[in-house]
Amino acid sequence: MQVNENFEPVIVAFCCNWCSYAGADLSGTNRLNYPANVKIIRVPCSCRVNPMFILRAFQKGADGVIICGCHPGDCHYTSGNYFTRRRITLLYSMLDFLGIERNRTRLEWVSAAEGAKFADVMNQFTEDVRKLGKNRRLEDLRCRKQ
Amino acid sequence: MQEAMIKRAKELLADGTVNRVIGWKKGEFFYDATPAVFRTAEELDRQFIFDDFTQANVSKYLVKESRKDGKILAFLKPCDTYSFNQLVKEHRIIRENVYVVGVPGGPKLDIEKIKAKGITGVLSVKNENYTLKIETLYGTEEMPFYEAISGKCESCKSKKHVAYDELIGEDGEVLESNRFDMVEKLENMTAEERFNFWQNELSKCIRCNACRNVCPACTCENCVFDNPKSGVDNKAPADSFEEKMFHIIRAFHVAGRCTDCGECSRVCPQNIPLHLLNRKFIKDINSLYGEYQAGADTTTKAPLNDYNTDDCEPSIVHERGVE
Amino acid sequence: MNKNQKEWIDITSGVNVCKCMRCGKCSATCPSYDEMEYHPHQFVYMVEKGNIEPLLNSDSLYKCLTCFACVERCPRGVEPAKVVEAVRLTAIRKQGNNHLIPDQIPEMLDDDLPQQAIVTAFRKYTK
Amino acid sequence: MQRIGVFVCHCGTNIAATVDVKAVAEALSHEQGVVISQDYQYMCSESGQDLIKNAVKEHKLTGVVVCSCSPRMHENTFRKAAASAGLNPYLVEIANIREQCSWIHKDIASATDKAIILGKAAVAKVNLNTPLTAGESPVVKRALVIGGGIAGIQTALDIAEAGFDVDIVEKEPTIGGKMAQIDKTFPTLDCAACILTPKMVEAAQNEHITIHSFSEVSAVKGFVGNFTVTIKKKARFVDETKCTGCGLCTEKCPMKKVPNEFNMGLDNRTAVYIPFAQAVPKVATIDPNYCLMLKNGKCGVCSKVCSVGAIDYKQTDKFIEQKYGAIVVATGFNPIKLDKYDEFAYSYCPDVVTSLELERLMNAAGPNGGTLLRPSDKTHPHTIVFVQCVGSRCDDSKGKQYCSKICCMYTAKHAMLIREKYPDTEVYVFYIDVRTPGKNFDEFYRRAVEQYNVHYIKGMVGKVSPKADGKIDVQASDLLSNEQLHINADMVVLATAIEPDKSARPLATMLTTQMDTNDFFTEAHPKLRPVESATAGIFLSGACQGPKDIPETVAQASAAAAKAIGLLCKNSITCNPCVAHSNELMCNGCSACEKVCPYGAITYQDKEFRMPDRTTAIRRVASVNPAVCQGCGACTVACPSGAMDLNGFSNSQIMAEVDAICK
Repeated sequence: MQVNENFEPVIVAFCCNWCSYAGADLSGTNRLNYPANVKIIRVPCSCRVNPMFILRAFQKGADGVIICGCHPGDCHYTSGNYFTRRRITLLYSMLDFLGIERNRTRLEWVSAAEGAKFADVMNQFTEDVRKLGKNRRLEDLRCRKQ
Repeated sequence: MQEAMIKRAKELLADGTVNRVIGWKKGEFFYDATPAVFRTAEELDRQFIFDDFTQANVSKYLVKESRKDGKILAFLKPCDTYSFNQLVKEHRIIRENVYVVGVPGGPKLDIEKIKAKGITGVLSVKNENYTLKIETLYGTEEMPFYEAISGKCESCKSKKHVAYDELIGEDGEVLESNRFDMVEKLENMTAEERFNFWQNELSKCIRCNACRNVCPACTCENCVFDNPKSGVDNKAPADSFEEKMFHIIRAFHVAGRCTDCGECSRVCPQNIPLHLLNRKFIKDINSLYGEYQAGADTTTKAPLNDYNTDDCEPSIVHERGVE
Repeated sequence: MNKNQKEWIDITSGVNVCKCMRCGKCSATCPSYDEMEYHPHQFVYMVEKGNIEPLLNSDSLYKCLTCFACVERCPRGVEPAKVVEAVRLTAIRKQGNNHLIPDQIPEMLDDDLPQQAIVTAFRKYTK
Repeated sequence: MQRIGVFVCHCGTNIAATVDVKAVAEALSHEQGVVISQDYQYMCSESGQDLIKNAVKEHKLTGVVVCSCSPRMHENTFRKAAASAGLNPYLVEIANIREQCSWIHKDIASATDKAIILGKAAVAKVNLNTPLTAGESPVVKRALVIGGGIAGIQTALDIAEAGFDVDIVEKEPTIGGKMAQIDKTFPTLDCAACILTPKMVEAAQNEHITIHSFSEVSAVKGFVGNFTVTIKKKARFVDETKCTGCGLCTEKCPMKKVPNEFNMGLDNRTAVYIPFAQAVPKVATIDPNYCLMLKNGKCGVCSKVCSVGAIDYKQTDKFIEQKYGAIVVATGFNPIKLDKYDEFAYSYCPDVVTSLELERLMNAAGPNGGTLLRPSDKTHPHTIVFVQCVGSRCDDSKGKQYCSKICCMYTAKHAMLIREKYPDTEVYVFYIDVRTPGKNFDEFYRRAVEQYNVHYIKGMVGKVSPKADGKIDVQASDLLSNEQLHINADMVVLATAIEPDKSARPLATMLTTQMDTNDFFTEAHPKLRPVESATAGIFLSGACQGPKDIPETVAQASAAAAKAIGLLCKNSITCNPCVAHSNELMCNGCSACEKVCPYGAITYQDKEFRMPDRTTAIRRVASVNPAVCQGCGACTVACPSGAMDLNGFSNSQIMAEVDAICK
C-alpha cells in the first residue's frame, strides 16, 4: 500500500463523560500532545455509542473511529462498559469479517486519571490509521468532500 | 402428512380451540408455497398444502395474528419453533393466542437448484426413494433428491421442536451441523480477499428489503431504515457503502436474536449469502460468550443484553484470524 | 559538559538518569563500594550533569561487578549498572582496545574471586 | 428557524495563543442557524456572561454555543447565564477548544482548524437541541458512613450534630481504626487514645448515631438522595444487646494462642475477645477460625461463664436494608505488605519491624506494657535504625509510586520518643528527603535533630543482614559524606508505605465511584471539590482519598460531613433531565432495554394505539421513570427500532456531530 506522507486522517473519538473525556481533559491540562486529527465527541457512557454512529462516521469519511470508556468495573453507571465491550467486540469482528482494516477501529479504557495514557493511545491510533491511508472500503462516495 | 394436518386442523376448528389456521397454500406455481391463513374446513381442503416446497417460516406472521381475536393454529417446522420461541420471549407473539402443532421439517427443495440442472417447464416434483421424478412440459426428468435441497436445509441445525402444544409425527434431535464452515473459510482469507468477496456479493443488492421483510427477528414496528429521523433511513444502494451499512446494521440488530432460520438468503432475489453475516455473529457469540441458541427457550438472557465481568476485550478481533 | 557524550550514554544505556531521586540505595547495596572512586549514585548524578570525563578516566569503571544489586533494589528503576556499563563502553570504544587478554586470566585468578566476576570480566573488558 | 449565538473565548492566552479565535468566530458565523458569532477575552467572567445574556435577549437566540474550556469546567456557568436571560439552559452547548485543542496542539493553523470543526460540531448539535426541564426527587434524611476510624467517627459526629441520623458501618468488632493503635500523635505528642476514645464514646452515645460494628456493606442501589444499602452484620456469636463487655469470657477462654491483630500479631489473644479495653461497642466477638466450640463443637466455656447469656453459637450473618440520602466513604488505609523487600530482612528477622508495629511495642497497652524491648529476645535495644520511604516513591512493582506523606513525621516522632525515654539509645534515620510541610511540623523535625540528637543521614539503606550474635548489620549510604556505612543495630524500623484498604475497590464498584490506579478514591475535582466523589451523593473522608495525617483527616472528615449535611438539608434535589425516553409509536415492547438498564428505570404497559389502517391495537410499550433513570444510554443501543433515545445526547444530535467532524 502506498503511504502518502501528507495524508491527514480524520479520526472520531467517542469518549464517555466520566472517565475518558476527563482523561482527555487531563492530558490537555498536562499539555500532553496528540494529533489534531483526533476530534472528540462526548457521550454520557461508552454504552451510548450506537454501532450506527461508528458506521455513519466511516460513511461520512472518517478514517478511524476509537471508543474510550471507563475501565471495566469502574463504569459510572455500573455496567455500561460491559455492554459496550460485547457490542463493540462483535461489531469490530463483523467489520473485520467484511474485510475492513482492523486498525481503523479501536476500543480503549482510559480513566479520568490517565491523561498520559489518553495521549499515548491517540498518538498510537493516529499513527496506525495514517499508515493505513484513506478509508476507501467504507466510505460513502456521495459523502466525499470535493 | 398433508392429509393428517388438514384433518387435525379441521378438528381444532370444529371444537372451537382455534378460529384460524396458518399454513401454506399454492402460489402462482406449485412450487411457490405461500403462507396463508385459513378460516374454514372448506378453505383447508381447497388450498392447504404441505410438501417439499413449503419452506416458508410462518412464525413471523403470528406477531400480527396473535393480536387478533381468537386463537390461531400454527403449523411449525422444527426450525420455525426457534423463531416462534424467540418472538414469544420478546413479547412479540402472545403465546396464549397460538395453538402450535409441530410438524416434521425438511429437507425442503429449492426449485432454483432444479432449474439449474437445465430442467424447465416443471409441472410437478415427486420424491421417490430420494430420487426426484420431475414432470415437465417436455417430458419426465430425474435427479437425486439431495442435489435439489434448499440451502437453509443443507446445514440444518435441529430437528427438535422447542415449542409446541402437540406434535404430528416424530420429534427429532438437535443436530451437529456444518453451518459455520463457510464462515470459517472466510475468516481464513486475507482481509483483502474478504473485502473483495463481500464487495462482490453485496454490490448485487438491490435493496428490495425482502431479507428484512421475511426475517422473523425483524419485527420492529418502525424499522430504522424506514424512519427518516434515524439517520440511516432507506436510500437506493447508490454505492458500495450504502448496502454494507444496511446489511451490517441489520445483522447487528438481529445479533443474539437470529435463530439462523436461513429465510434471508432463501428469499434474496440476488442470491446473496446473507445468512453468513448472521452466522458470523452466532459463531462469535458461541466462541466468545458461550454456546447460545436464540429461541431454544424463552427465558435465557440474550448475549448482547448480558455480560460477564471477565469478557474478552475487543482487541481479540485484532489478535486472532487473518489480517 | 559534553552533550554528545551524555546523549550517547543515555542512548546506549537506555536509562533515564533524571528519574534518580538521590536516595543512594544503589551505593548502599554495592559490594564494590570501597574499591570505587566514584560510586554508583555518583555515576548516575555525574552522567545527568554531563560530567563524564572524570568517570571515563577513573578506575571505578572496572570495579563494577555488574552484579545488578543496584538495578534490583533501585526504587525508581534507574538501573545504575547500565549507566556504568554505558560509560565503560564509551571508554572502551574510545580507545578501541581490549583491556583484558584471555591469556592473562589464569595468573589473575584467586580462590575468593566469584565465578560471576570472571564471566562479567570478559563481558566488560573485551569488546 | 434556529437563531444560534456563538461565543469564542480567548481564555486570556490559554486559547488565543494557539487558536486564532477571530478566525474561529468568523468561520462559525457562516454555519447553519448562526446569527451572531463573537469572541471575547474571558467568557466565564461577569462581563463575558453578560455578553451571552444580552445576545440572547437582543437576537432572540434559540441556542448558544460557547467555544471555551471543557464543559466539565464551565458548562453550568454558561447554562445558568442562558437561563437567567430566559433561554432554556439545555440549549447551550460547549465546544471544548482549550483542554482538547489549544493546550494539546502547538501549530496555530491546525489548532485553529480543529477548533473550527469542534465549533461546527457543537453548532450542528445545538441545532437539534430541545428545551429540557429537570425533574425533582426526594432526599432521604439519613447518612451512611462506611468506616469507623477517626475519619468516619468525625464525619458521623458532625452530621449527627446537624440533627440528621447517621449510621456507621465498621468491618472490625470495634470502631477506632488505625488511630486506636497509635501510641502518641505528632506534633504535640499527646496520647492518641486520650483524644480518640472520648470521641468513640461520644459517637456511641449520640442519639442520632447507630454503629454497625463487625459489619460490611454488601450492596448499594439507587442514586443521590435515595440510596438503598444492604448491610451485612457478620455473625459475632455474641448477642450485642446482652453483652456487658465484662470480659469474663475472654479470661476463661482456653484458646489463648490467637495472633492479636490489634497488636499487629506481636502477642496473642483468646478466641473470644474484645480488641482493646476502650473498644466501642464494648462487646465480645468469637473468632470462628479458632473457637473450639465452633470448630469442633467441644468447649462452651464462654457460654457457661457468661452471666447474661449473651453467647450464641448459632448466630448467622444478618442482612439489613436501609435507605440513605448520602454516603460518606471513610475506609482508610493499611501498611503495605513487605514480602517483596528481601533486602530489609523483614520476613525473617523479628527485630525488623514496621512503624505501626513499633507503635504497639511502645504503647502502654501493647505487648510489652510500654517498655520498648526487642521482639526477639525482649532486651532493650541500644541502636535503632529507621528507614524511610520503604515502598513509597517506588517506580517498580514492589511498592507505591506516591509519597505516603505521614512517614517523615511519625519517624521523627518515634525517634524523638525513643531518645526521650531511653537516652542511652542511638537512633539513626535514613532518608531520601525529609518532608515536613504542616503547621509546626518542621519545628518538630528540627527538634528531633537538634534537641534529641537523632542522627539523620541522607541516603538509603541497601541491605539489612541479621547476624549470628543477634545484632543486625545495616549497610547504607551516607550521600553527603560520600561513604558507605555499616551500622551494628539492635532494631530496624521500616517506615512502610500505606495503601488504601482492600475493601475499597469492591466498594467503589458498588458505589460506581472512580478510583485511581492506586485504589485511592478519586475526588470530583483535585482542587475545588476535594471531598466529593464524581458520583453525586458519595463523599470522601480521610485516607481513602489519599495519604493523610490525623489533623488533615479530621479536617477532611468535617468537610465531607458539611457537604453531606448540605445535601441532607434539601427536601428534594433536581434530577438530571438528560434521561432516556421511549417513543411509544416505535416501541416493540421487546424488553431489550429493560434487560440492560442498571437502575430498573424501565417498565412496560399495554396501551391501545390507533393503527394507520384505522384499527386499534393493544401494544406493549416501554416507559422510563425519569427520576430513576441516570442517563447512561445503554437502552438506546439495545433498542433495535430506535424507539429509545436519550435527551441531550439523542441519536440525531450525535450523528450531527459525527457529520460535522467528518465533513
